[in-house]
Amino acid sequence: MASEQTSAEMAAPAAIDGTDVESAPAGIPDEVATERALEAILMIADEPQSVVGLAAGIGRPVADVRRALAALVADYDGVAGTPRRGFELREVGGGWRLYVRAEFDDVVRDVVHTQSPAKLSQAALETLAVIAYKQPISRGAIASIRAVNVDSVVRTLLGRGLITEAFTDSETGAIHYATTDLLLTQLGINSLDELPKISPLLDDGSRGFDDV
Amino acid sequence: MASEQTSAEMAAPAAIDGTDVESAPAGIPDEVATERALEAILMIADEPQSVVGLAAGIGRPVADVRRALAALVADYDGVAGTPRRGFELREVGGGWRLYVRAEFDDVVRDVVHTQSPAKLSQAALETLAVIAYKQPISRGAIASIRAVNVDSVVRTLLGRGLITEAFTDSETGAIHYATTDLLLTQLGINSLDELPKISPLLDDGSRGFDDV
Amino acid sequence: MAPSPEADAQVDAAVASAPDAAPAETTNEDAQRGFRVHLSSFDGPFDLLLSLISKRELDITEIALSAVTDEFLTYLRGLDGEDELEEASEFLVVAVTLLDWKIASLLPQGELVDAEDVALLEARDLLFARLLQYRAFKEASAWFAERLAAESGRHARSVRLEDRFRERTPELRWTTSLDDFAALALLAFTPREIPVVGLDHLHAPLISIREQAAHVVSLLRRGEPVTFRQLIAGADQKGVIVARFLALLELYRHAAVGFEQLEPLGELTVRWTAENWSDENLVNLGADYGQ
Repeated sequence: MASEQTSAEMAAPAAIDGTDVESAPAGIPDEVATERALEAILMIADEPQSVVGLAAGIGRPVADVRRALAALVADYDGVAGTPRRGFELREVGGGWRLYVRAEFDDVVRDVVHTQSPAKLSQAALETLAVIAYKQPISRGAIASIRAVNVDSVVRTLLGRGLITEAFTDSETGAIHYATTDLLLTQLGINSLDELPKISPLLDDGSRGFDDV
Repeated sequence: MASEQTSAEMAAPAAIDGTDVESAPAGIPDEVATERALEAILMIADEPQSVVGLAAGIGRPVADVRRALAALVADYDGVAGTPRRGFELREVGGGWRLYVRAEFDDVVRDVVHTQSPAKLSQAALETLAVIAYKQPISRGAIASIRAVNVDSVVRTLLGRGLITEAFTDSETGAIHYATTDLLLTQLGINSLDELPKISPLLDDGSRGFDDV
Repeated sequence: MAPSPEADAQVDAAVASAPDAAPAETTNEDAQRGFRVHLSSFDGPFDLLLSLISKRELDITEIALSAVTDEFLTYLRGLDGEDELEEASEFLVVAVTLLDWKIASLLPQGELVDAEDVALLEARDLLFARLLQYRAFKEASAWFAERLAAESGRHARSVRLEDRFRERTPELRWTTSLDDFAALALLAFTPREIPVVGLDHLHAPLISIREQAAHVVSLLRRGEPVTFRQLIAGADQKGVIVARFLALLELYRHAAVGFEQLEPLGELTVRWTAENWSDENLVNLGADYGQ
């Protein structure tokens, strides 16, 4: 299905190239056309767009898409003499997405009324940290690290879509939890690798605590 | 809300109007700053924005906003050597909004087609259930029940025709949503009275969570 | 994986910076807002106490938790509202961890009465590692809080699909039955979070502090002093012990009980001291904990 779509769309950018060339005397290189097509898709995107998904969408090689995205970031950031736009392109939560540039967040806040959910409690934050660093992890294992019952907090995090049930241990029946891309998005990072490094601390101490 | 900010900033443009050149010590004329702020707002605006609304939002005179909008249209259209963007700024129904440029419609359609899931997500279903049982209900009220931001999910449900905007509270301006006949059809019932009775809040929430 | 030297170094660095110049992160609340402990074996900020314990420069067995608790309750009275809840939450989590540690380190477990017992030392090492871990995650959680707060102010483009694209959305496949739909509604309406900030991790939801307090009160009101050991006799879950401990703290806050411990680690005796106690007081007890 993806291949069919790709071949179908391979024609489109070519056609666009043609029209662009007509209107632009100097001729527009393919890579610029790629940037423009990416811009169009990002305009309707509701969530972060993966490079692979974008490449399939416009029928271009992944490497081209990566280059074009980098060029767009630089373009919007105004690093090469272009205006520094009121918006920016960010890689967050496993994909690319247009954001209002941070310095305009205040201006924008008065115009749109987004409903932000209540802040997470300290308990929820700490539990989230445990899951983020130790995933996949069972509720019993979280509880033994936190030294308290975490059922209701885990439910909160599930309800917020920040964690998900990764798998169920076939022997113990314990559900193991992992974090979601939504968490990455809400943290403003692109992958778990961007979490601060505290890993050396975390590999011991769980020994000997029953994974209830 | 915006009035305080507006009056505070209204002073600045008056002084600036004739003195664009002088007032750009950092090399950025205020006009350009207006364009950037408008860009930021337009980037996240769902509905076409009136010139007056935009002017109030960024605290600039209407005339400045008009000029800046015209400059942005030209900028995105690439008439003055700038790239012709994959999006465009159009005035539709008395307001300004960013749209995908027509020549990219095909690419975008295909992406929309491949990316839109045919089934509703769990989050969308739960939100729909909340609306079904509590209608008419505002987005804020849904968000507080679901403890998550529901803006995007509500948009999906609207787009699917499963809910509709019932009315707007004249005091708070909050839109209240209700379900449509399409939902009744999907559920195979004739009226909302046939929804199974649930007793909200009777459940202590521990059901289904007592494993591990 | 065993704790590496590198890990220790990192902990020490984190811990050592805590008492005075913690850079605006986790540890500052104790150190800067200043709950201080005054004991015969230690005098200084609570966080430093924890630091020393984790660095094993101070023996947990030297610390009378009840004395620390007394001081903390006194300290709390000087705070108001939100600060009080925050600090109480913080303190209780740590207190429960320490208590847990003490129980495992001190109480005879079967035949392991000898403190020199190798197995017991191992258990202490594990608990030690656990306290470190707890602190590490607590520090990480501050980063999470900061990032989440910063990002919640950001605005991503997320707008209604233009009509001309909407027609290309695949037709909806509806697979939810009427009963499933009602079940989803029930799930959605089920409260996910006990609406008390930050205290829901202090109890197992299935154990009510109020119920445990009622049990404790009924034992104490007979008039005879009762030891904590007696109070938790028959408790088959750790959660019950913790709930009774918390209930005692609450009762102490209501000036309904007094404590007596003749020597460090000695028997903790609880005495009923309320002058005019009505069972109505019990109704509100533990309300802070959502129970």
